[in-house]
Amino acid sequence: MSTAEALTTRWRSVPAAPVVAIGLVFVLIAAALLKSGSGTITGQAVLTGLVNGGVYSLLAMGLTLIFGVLDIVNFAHGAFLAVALFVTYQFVSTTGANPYVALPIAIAALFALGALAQWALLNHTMGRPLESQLLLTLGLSLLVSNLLLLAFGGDPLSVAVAGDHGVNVLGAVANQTRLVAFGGALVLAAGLYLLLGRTRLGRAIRAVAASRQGAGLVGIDVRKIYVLTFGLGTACAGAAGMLIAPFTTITPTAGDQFNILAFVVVVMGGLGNVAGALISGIIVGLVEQLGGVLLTGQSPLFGVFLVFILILVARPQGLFGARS
Amino acid sequence: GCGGGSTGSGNSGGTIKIGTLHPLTGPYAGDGQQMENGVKLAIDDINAAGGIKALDGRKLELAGGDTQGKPDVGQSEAQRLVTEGVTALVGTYQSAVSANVAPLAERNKVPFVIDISGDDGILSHGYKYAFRMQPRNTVFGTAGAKYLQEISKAAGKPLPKVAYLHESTAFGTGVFKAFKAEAEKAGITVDPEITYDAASVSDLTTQITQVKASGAQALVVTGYYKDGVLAAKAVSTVKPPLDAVYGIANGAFDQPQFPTDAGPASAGYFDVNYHLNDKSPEATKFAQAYQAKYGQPPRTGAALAYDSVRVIAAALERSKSVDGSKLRDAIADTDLTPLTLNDGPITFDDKGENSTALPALTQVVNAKPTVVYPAEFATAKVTYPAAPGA
Amino acid sequence: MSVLRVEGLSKSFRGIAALSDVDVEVAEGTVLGIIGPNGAGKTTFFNVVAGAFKPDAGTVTLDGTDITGLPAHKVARAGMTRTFQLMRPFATLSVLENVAIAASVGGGSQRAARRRAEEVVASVGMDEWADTVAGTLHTAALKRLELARALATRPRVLLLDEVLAGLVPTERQPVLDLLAGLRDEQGLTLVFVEHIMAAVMRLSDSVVVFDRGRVIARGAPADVVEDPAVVEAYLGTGVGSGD
Amino acid sequence: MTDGLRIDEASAGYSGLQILHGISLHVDAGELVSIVGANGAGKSTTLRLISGLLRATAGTVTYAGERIDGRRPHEIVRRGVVQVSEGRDLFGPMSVDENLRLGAWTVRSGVDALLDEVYALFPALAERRRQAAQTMSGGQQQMLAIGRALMSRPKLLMLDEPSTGLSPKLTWEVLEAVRSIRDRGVAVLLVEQNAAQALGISDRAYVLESGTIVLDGPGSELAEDARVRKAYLGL
Amino acid sequence: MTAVVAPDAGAHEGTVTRRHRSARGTLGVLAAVTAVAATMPFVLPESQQAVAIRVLIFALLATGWNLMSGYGGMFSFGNAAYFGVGAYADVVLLVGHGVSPWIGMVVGAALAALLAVGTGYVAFRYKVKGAYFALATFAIAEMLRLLATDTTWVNGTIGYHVPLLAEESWWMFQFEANAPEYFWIGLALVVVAFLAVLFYLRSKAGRYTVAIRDDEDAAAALGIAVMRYKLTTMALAAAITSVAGAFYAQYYLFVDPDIVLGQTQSIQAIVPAVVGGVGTLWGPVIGAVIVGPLSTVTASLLRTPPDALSFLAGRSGLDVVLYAVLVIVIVLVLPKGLYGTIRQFVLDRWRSR
Ligand SMILES: Nc1ncnc2c1ncn2[C@@H]1O[C@H](COP(=O)(O)OP(=O)(O)OP(=O)(O)O)[C@@H](O)[C@H]1O
Ligand SMILES: Nc1ncnc2c1ncn2[C@@H]1O[C@H](COP(=O)(O)OP(=O)(O)OP(=O)(O)O)[C@@H](O)[C@H]1O
Ligand SMILES: [Mg+2]
Ligand SMILES: [Mg+2]
Repeated sequence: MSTAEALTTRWRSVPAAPVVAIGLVFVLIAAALLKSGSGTITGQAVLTGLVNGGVYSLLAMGLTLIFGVLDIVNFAHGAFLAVALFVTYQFVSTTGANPYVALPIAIAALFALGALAQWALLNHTMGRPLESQLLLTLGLSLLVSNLLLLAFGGDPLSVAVAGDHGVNVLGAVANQTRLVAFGGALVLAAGLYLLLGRTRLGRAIRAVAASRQGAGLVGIDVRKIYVLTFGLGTACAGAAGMLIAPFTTITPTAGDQFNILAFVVVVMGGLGNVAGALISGIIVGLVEQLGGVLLTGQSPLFGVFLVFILILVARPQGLFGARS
Repeated sequence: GCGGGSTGSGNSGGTIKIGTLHPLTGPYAGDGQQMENGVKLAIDDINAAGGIKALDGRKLELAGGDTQGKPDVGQSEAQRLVTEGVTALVGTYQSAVSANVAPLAERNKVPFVIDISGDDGILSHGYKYAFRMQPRNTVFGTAGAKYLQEISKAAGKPLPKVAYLHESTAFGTGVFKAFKAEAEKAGITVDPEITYDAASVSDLTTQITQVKASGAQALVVTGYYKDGVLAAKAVSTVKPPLDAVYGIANGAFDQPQFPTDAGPASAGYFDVNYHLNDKSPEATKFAQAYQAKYGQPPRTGAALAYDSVRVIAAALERSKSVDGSKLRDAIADTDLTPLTLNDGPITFDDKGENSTALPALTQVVNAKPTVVYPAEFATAKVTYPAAPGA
Repeated sequence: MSVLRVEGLSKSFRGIAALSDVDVEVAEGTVLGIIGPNGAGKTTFFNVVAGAFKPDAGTVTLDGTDITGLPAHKVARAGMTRTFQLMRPFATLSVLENVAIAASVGGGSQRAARRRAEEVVASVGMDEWADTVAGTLHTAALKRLELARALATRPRVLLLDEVLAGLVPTERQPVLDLLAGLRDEQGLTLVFVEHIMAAVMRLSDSVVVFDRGRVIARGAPADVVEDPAVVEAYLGTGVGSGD
Repeated sequence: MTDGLRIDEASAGYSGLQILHGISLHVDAGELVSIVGANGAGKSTTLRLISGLLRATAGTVTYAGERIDGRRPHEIVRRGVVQVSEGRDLFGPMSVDENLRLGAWTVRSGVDALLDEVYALFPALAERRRQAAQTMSGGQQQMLAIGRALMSRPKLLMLDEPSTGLSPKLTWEVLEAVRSIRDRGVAVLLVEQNAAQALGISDRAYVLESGTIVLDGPGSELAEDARVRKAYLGL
Repeated sequence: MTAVVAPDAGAHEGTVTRRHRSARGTLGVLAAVTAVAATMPFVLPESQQAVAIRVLIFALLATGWNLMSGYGGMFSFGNAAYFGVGAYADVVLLVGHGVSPWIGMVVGAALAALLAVGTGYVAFRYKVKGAYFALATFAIAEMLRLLATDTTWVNGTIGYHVPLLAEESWWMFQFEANAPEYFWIGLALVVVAFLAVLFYLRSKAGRYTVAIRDDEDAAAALGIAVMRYKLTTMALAAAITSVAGAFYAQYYLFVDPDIVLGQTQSIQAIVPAVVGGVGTLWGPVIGAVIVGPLSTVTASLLRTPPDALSFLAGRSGLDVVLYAVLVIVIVLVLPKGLYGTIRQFVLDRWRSR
């Protein structure tokens, strides 16, 4: 008994969870192949899943900084995403330029917005329990999306990229704009990974996450780091918003749909873990698409939540969570 | 706490309040505001024409309520309006909200004219005070199958098989079931049936690939605006060999901005929906007035809301009373030509359904959804087959 | 006869052994002192014996019953209660409430538990803090609270993890007297981990020395402190004892 | 006088509860000063007041002639006043090396040399550069906390009970280290429950009683004072 | 060497003490508040009755959430699951089998408790905690919603209409629209829930619950069966929440998956508790009284704005903006919720005299 138990403990401590998760994806692929009897459909589901998953990770990336590092349950993330959509829309409709030109603008604008929100509001609730910040960001989310409603009205808007066509990838197709967004997710993940791991700011952010008081005692301006981190996290929503604008219907509540999914991705990947967010975003995308093929008549989200709970049971700290 | 809340202040002179319940905030705010505008326009027009003549020219007054798209908010707003003495209610856009308001109207004996809400179930409980202007979901499904069979046959390319893609709630499922029953009668196989969750969907490429793999000649789509656009984009990416993409009660394919949002590939898209009767001078006048006042073209929802107020006003003329039960009886006898497509003047059956409401078939022609069928209402010819993107 | 018997106990974290093959026995009504360098595995020993962690190997026998791997609350109910090195009060509750909760665990009415709590609080000299919210106490009071809570469960064996750490010398004395009283008057069996050698020398009937998860010496206190291995690993050649 | 730390008539406390009642003390450059007192006397509160973790409700704290009360912790650290707190406040998941480098947050040059100095002072840390701080034993964590504080080249180092939970051997080593730190010209404000040992190495000391300073004087003199011996040394 | 004051060891000053409030005092206040509240149907204008009912539903929801998350430390973001189970049990039994809603309420409470125990057991068994637990509860609620959506024997997305009766009936829990009975029943349910929480907290199980919240390991080390009491607490909280669901169904007469199992209910369980004060008995009730009318107040304020603000009239979205601003201000100004902050303030005053 003792050896068996020792074995399981050791097995659980090896990064086996990602392996299991990837195994699960393969099982799903096999099942989808059997169910649909079509390689084309399954191939398309995998590609779409990957690409959509990229979008989810894109959104989760900023959230994992804010939620995972600052411990703020930011319900306004989706609303910030909508702001980025409208910034892009406004830019394109006034200049007529290619939407991708708006990328730096969206990033800068959202960084400013996030930093402002942290500085003016959230910094005053530092150290308060989870739920009061949750309520604050909930209020912020309502505020932002209804200000957008006042400014732009409730009608759906869109931003088109000229000549956006399907690209053939091994028999499956995906739109260029979606592939660009997927690429953006990879770049952003790499960027954040390097930022957190290699830069002075990154070290300060991790230090603040590990011990706020300790960070103050080595001379880090904790509030400034909060403002910068929240700004950065929101800037990620800015990048995400611009990148998904070409294939999204733009409304003041467009971001809400992604909010919860982004939280699921963050928790699944382990709080504050950028790489975890990337991988679990992709897992969520794949489960959603393959689940759609497998469970006809059931919402694919059911499968996503089921997988989420299974992962939590197997690894209560998320797939890549390091905290004990 | 007694029934008949409207009898109190109503009869004794002053304005007659019309309560509206629309989603003015939240995800459906765009449509909700259009419908609210439709109500305002109707009230203005009626007041300008001298108010309710049978009641000494008393004027109508709007008492607005915002449902925020939430059923419980809708109901408590309705409760508030009723106790503030509204004579009738108009609303609500979403079926779940209407389903919440209908029993309240019933218990308070306040007539409730549903401008938009398609779910069959709302009026299946024997309510006496609820009436519906738009064709209900099963009517859409049935008409949709009929039209599709007729136009494909007329074009000499009868359909053996169609694929059906619909959102998974009661709306999509209801329309689908009615369509399938009718289509199978006409010898059309409906396969595969593919569903999606409209609230969370962000891409329909896989689903359209399933359609392509199935070899169906046409694709029928029932859903909301956002997912309708997603479907169109997926069709243009996957390029399934289809004779037609055919919406039924689709929230997107008949909308003026749909061709812009979906791009040139949207050309030729069909939709079976309620629609302004473009051949009626009244409807044209309405559209111009709306455009002049609100700076954008009206959607059919605005017209249905406009007509709802007209129905109430006309009933007031006949009932000569704001008493709920008398007004209700008068509404039940409505005989009024609507601005939307119809098979005759508005006629409410014993369930309160407008039995003459007629779905139109529109097609995107020159980047504009245009009525193409039935022929007597058409302003353009049906193009069939209409391979998407062609 | 020994009331607590631990045999062949091993526990590792991520493949690194924190305890390897540890045997310990404590006779009823005696005090066993456990000493050893920082990181030697003393707290881990308590954690495993008291059910916070499951051992990889080995057995724990309390009063003849095998309690190996029982969850913490069952160990406590079997008659062995532990305190924590880093104090863990129920921070939002008052001292009396903290103790009353412990006193009510074995059963009986809440009224009775409260009465017992008052007695215990008095017996550890905390009357004046009875209504103080535990989260605002200072170190000395917290240490006493840990002790009071453990005592309130009426244990037969008490596991104490550094109850004297952080106390000024004058505060240590009364606590030591209290502990000696528990043994001498109530016949309690105590196992305590402590770095303050004066206390270990004074209170222990026997001493076990841990180093890197193993027992490197055991015996009477006076003999153990003479052991060169203990001096080398633990006491050092400097001033040594705490005061 | 003006180049050291000075507290004048300062009061402070927690949420409506006053702990310090108008205390005054000073630590001059290069001095090793101890604060002794019973548990709960307010020793940690005093250090928290200086390091900016707590605000004064009355009185002033000055350092190098400049008011520092009301400033936030990082601003005080930047002036060279650094605290090793009772709870240590290490960056748990980060490695020893990272913890130490973060200690040098305010120092932009010569970090590697500083690091070598700290590793030389605490060889046990040098053996565990890559280990996560939270997996280290109590004593090693204490060394790390002190080492991290030294990385900022403090002018005034405040230590809150550095020997708590340490083995006798380590206690001795740590107090030795404190003395050598002072010998390198760093002023030290030490709070220690082993009052006898603390007074033994201190230049001067204060006795804190219920939030009030009741005695002060050279360490060796206080160690001989009958009242101190009885009340704090347990002799 | 200067001796300022002679050392005087042993004097302890400045400790935070906790007053023991007697249950009798709380009961007295409760009785008074209930008596005043019971007159509401006569005092409030009829148009505000629906708002008063909303306050009661919020109070029930928040009381349940507060027990579990505030006192129990198990942060739930999925109380819609229990709310929905209560609502569904009620309507399925009533519409499908003609069972009295009162019985449905009890059955619903039992089912919700069972659900809580089942999911709680798995979560705690596998040490799912904190944010992870919160999102797990959310996922469970969402899965239930999606299940209900796709399950035909609970009518899928169509949901249930509670059939209207020809006449009022206590047994079938139906009265005329806006009848005061609805308010009184709701009020009675809130009072019962309040008392249930009050007496639970004073019981052994309740004390253990708070201890476990403060420190789970320490509680276990004292012999407290942590799992059992966490589950008991969850079960009671779930039962209270499910009663809110059943009441909702009977008042609004319509139930569908989005309405009763949707995210909104989970959020509505949290907001009043936070606004009023988490982990306090009165907080959720006070919070409900504030939050319940808030959106109506802002909406009517803008419907008939004061002259200075008339340019704002009729712009949709503005009422929600105002509501959002108020929520933000409340959170910023009242760190511990209204009740919690006031209590803290009074205690501080009292302490520093
Ligand atoms: N949860 C854990 N995960 C990983 N390693 C652990 C864990 N708990 C303890 N250890 C390791 O086990 C060893 C023994 O630790 P333990 O806390 O038992 O030491 P100790 O003898 O009580 O030391 P101290 O006197 O400093 O309290 C240490 O090296 C420690 O890093
Ligand atoms: N967060 C807090 N809230 C309320 N009171 C506190 C808080 N922290 C400390 N106290 C109280 O303040 C007083 C002084 O505490 P402080 O930590 O300064 O004492 P100390 O002299 O360092 O003693 P020790 O370190 O031995 O506990 C004590 O009575 C303590 O109970
Ligand atoms: Mg230890
Ligand atoms: Mg201290």
